Amino acid sequence: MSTKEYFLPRSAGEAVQLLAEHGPSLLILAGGTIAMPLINEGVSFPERVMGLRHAGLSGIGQDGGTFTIGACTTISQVLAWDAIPTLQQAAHNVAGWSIRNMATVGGNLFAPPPAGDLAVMLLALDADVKLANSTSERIVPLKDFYTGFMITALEPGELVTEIRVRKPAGETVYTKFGRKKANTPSVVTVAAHLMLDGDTVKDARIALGAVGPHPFRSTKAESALVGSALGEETIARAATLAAEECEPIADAIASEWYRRKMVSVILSRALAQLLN
Amino acid sequence: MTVQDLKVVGQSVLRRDGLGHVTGKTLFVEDRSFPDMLHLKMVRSPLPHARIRSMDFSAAENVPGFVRALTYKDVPKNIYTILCLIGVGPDEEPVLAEDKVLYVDQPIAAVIAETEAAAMEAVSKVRLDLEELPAVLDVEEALEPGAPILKDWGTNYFIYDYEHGQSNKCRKVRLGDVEKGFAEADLIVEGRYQTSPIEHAPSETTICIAKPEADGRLTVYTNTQALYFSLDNTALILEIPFQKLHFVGGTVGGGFGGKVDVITEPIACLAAMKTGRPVKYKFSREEEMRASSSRGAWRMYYKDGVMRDGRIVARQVTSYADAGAYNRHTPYAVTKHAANVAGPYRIPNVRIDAHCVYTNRQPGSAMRGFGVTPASFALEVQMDKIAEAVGLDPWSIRFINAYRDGDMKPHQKVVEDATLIEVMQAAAEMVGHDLPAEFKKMSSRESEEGSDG
Amino acid sequence: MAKVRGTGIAAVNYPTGMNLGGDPSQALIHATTTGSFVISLSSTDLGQGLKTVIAQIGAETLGVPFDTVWIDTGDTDTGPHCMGTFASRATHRVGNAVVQAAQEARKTLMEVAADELEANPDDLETDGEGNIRVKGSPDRSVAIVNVALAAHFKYGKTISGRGIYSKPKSGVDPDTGKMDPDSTEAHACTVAEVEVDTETGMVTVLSLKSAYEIGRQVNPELVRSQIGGGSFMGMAHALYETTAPYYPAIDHAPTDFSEYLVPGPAEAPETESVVLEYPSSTGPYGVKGLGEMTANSPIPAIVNAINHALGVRITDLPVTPEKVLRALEEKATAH
Amino acid sequence: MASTIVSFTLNGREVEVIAKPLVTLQTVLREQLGYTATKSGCKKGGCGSCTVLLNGDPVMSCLLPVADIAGQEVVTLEGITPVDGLHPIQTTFYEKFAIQCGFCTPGMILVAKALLDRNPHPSAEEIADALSGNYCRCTGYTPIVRAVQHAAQQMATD
Repeated sequence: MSTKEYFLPRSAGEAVQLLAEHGPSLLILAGGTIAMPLINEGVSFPERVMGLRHAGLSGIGQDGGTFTIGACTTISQVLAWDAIPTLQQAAHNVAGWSIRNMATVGGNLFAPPPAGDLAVMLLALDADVKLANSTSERIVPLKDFYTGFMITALEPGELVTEIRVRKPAGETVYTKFGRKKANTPSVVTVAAHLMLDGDTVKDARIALGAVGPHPFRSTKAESALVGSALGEETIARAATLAAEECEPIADAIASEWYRRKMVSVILSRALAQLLN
Repeated sequence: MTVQDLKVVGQSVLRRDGLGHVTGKTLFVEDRSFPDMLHLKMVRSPLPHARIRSMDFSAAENVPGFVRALTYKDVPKNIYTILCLIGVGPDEEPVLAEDKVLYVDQPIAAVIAETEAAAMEAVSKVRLDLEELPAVLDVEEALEPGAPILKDWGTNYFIYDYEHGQSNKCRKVRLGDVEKGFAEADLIVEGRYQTSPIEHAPSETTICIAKPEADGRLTVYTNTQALYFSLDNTALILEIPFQKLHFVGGTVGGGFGGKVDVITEPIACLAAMKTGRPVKYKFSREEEMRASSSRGAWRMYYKDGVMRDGRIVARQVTSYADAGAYNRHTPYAVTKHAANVAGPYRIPNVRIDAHCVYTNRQPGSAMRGFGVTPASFALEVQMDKIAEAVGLDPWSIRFINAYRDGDMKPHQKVVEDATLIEVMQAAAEMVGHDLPAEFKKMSSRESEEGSDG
Repeated sequence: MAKVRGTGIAAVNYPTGMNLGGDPSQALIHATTTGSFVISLSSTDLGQGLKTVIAQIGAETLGVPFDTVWIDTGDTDTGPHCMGTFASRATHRVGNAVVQAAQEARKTLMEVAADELEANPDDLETDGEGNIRVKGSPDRSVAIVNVALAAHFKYGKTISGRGIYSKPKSGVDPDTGKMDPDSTEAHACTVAEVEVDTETGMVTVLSLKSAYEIGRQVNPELVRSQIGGGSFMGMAHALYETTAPYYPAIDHAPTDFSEYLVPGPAEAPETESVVLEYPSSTGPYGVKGLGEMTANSPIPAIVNAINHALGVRITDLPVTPEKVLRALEEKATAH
Repeated sequence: MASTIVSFTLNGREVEVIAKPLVTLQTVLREQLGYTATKSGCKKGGCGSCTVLLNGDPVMSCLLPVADIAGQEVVTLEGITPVDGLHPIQTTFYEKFAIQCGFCTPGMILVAKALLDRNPHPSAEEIADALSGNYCRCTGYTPIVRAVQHAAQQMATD
């Protein structure tokens, strides 16, 4: 192990202090499921590492009408929390059991595609992210948190401390489509939240994963839905627009061509679940 | 001896190693550790085809725990071919790359360090100056004029039969007169089939630990599938007497053919000899997937002459095995393939041309089904195509052509122990497919036309 | 959502061993004075169960209980030469060597027992429970441990045996390919049933039903283990596995299990198999090789089932969902 | 190189180890304490051969800095093996031929134990889902799923 120091801060305050002290070269581990493989494999040789397991950032609480999910809450803890069933479903679709016991909600925001599926559901739920540095905190909508491939709105010295989400007012649906039934990398992940007034879509949030540099909202699909009656034609139009709008990755699991096709098929199927 | 007389054979006695497995007490290679053990990691090529201009170890040498590096200059007989033990030649694969690399992740230099982490860090600091060369990745493109030539002898294919004073560009199998068969056939059915390279993906990656002993010998703990094969090749590469080596193994965390190469032992032994200390060389999962050999990909072209009643009267197969950059076991797999690619069918006229072709990819080698798995895939999909062409169902086309004891196989071996008909009859019964009476009464023991029943 | 089903069959042969370079294996057996027998080898158990089936073959030939036969293998200082575990050869080759070694050891065992029982060796039999008795006179019996002790301390004899299996090396005729590369042929026929989602191209293997013929089963549960694992591997090869997802290009070569796609327990199809036994003339107790063949019939059976379901002819492995969709598009434009 | 002393409970006993920065539980178990039932198959959390139970939950010990688990409870396969005989899950893996090469077996058995501790009567689908992070190349998984089902029955009647 070439790492010279491993810090285990006992509070969020201590964590951001360490971050301020050591700057951006301090590697941050939450669950360790993204960074540890790179260290074990000899891809990354960090001199200083900070582990957040004991920084008091784990657990789910409530702040008025908002649920607060500590950044180091494990995926398994989310799976055991039943306030938002589609979020539970999304948690169940992350990796295998042992990884879910380690990986965290905050860490999942930094997983490069095709991973990072939980965030797709969080985007559809219009979640916010709380960021803290050694002097202040701020809240950023998750949709503005992602700014590029492996780039976020996080400023130097800042740490994600909390994910904030409200109980969905409308209907939600989530589908992670992979080539295996369990523990599968994503071909495309789809999450949607629709406010319906009768058949008419009043508001729509359509989030996609594994088909862009990061999880994102398909504004074109959303526009196609809002104001229209939710029916097969509307769904088909939204699905086509989402497929046009996405920028799928190509990897060992699926090509760009196949992922784009599946955006349309899987989004259509997901939205069709909300018919009637 | 009849089944009734057998007391132990035929009984499902519990596994001898079962208690060790379920308690975790089975000792795999990596479960042994020795004081003073060093770790070896490999500097590998980032490019599929390149000339090596220079290597610079100065930054690597400064990594705490660095012990030493090994290059091809340290390897006594650096160029080898694993099947030299059974007369296959010429030597063509470097243990460590010399002036060029032919595939991504080809080993170039070994780094020995006090810890695995130090070895990995030192590897990351070795600077390579490479000149990228055009790569050839497709087997048929590799055989075209103008393709970059990978082998010193000037071809991108293995030369067969040099031991007979011939230089054949493929393994040939000939039975009867295939052109006459095509001329007589009612129709011709052709097909192109392609398989993909596949990783053995054993749970336990390839590993060995070489340990110098007081008497000057080396004990090598290894998960090779073939102890003597590994021992003999290691001695030849190191140019040391065979009896200097003592190989210990026999317990392997999955092989599937991937541990028949002799890849870790020679360099680990060399490292142990140079340092006088035990040396562990274990593939990471990434090395197991990308650097260790794979099941090679195959491309096969079938051309069959078929009668309207379904009989195949002529079969021509042209196959290209993608050996990747080096021989490993592929020249031998091609021969096994050539003997079996016409399938378990009675076909009077057969022509097989099976090529072993080099490309700039990780070497193919042995894997479960060695040359026959791709053949079985291609020919059984082709059988369905023939069935459709003559308007028969998939069962009928196979029964009509099934080989029986006494038939002649394309490689001129008389068929014995045939039971193709019997397994098809049993499978049909399993799925409730009612076979016509003529197929139900067929037997592999009746080789004369029309004599059954 | 359109789901269609198809059925496909494939029938295959598989050769046992490969002796174009010579393919020998040796075994040594000796009795200890504790009543056990040790079989010394340098062969490798890859998980298929060689250490178990070789002990069974040794016990059978010696006529002694299975749990008195020990396998000492995996050491080139103590075990005689073995080519290795590959080519579906181990049970056949090593088994033959063990039979030969056990026969030699048994001969001395019976001679010493005959001296102890004051009988003719030809009149003796082993009871399979650790004793040697006079045929027809069960009360005239001696424990094998006592025979071993007597051989060592009283008669100065070793109860031991040497065995080798060696099929003459075959060459290949350069012009005709005439050769004799193997020792026998095993066979298999698989019927696969699949369901294909025509919108996603996803294939689900519903069932694999197979008949295998492997000469003689030494251990039926270990045979089932090979069949189960091998047919699953065949399914994985047919639908998922590749180190070059864009072959012949080398882009996106997988580096770990999140990129190298292999199915998991949720993908395991319903698998049923029957095993036929037509003992071979060359194998120990009629054995043929099994290990490799088990992956071979499921692959084309699954591909044929997909082609049957869709009315297309996909001929590239693995049959990914993308290839299914492209084949369907090609079919649609052709019509 | 600031090594620290970390103590935790291993198979019911207190252990204390000198831990280099970021050293994993896997490395400590295998190389410092000699508990080699915990295997090392990929070091990337992808194969499950290094599974241990942390406070009863299965985790990948290759990704877990040992410093993180100070004061917590770790159980390895050695810890569920009775002094005399086998755990019922070990028995069914052995008797139902749910093993081949044996390399994935420790991880499989520990995940099965964690599952049966929570859900004494899992369906085949639930077993498959629980085991989906554990890789086996030999068996095709079906014998393993069946062995877990048999173990569940066995443990219910015992």
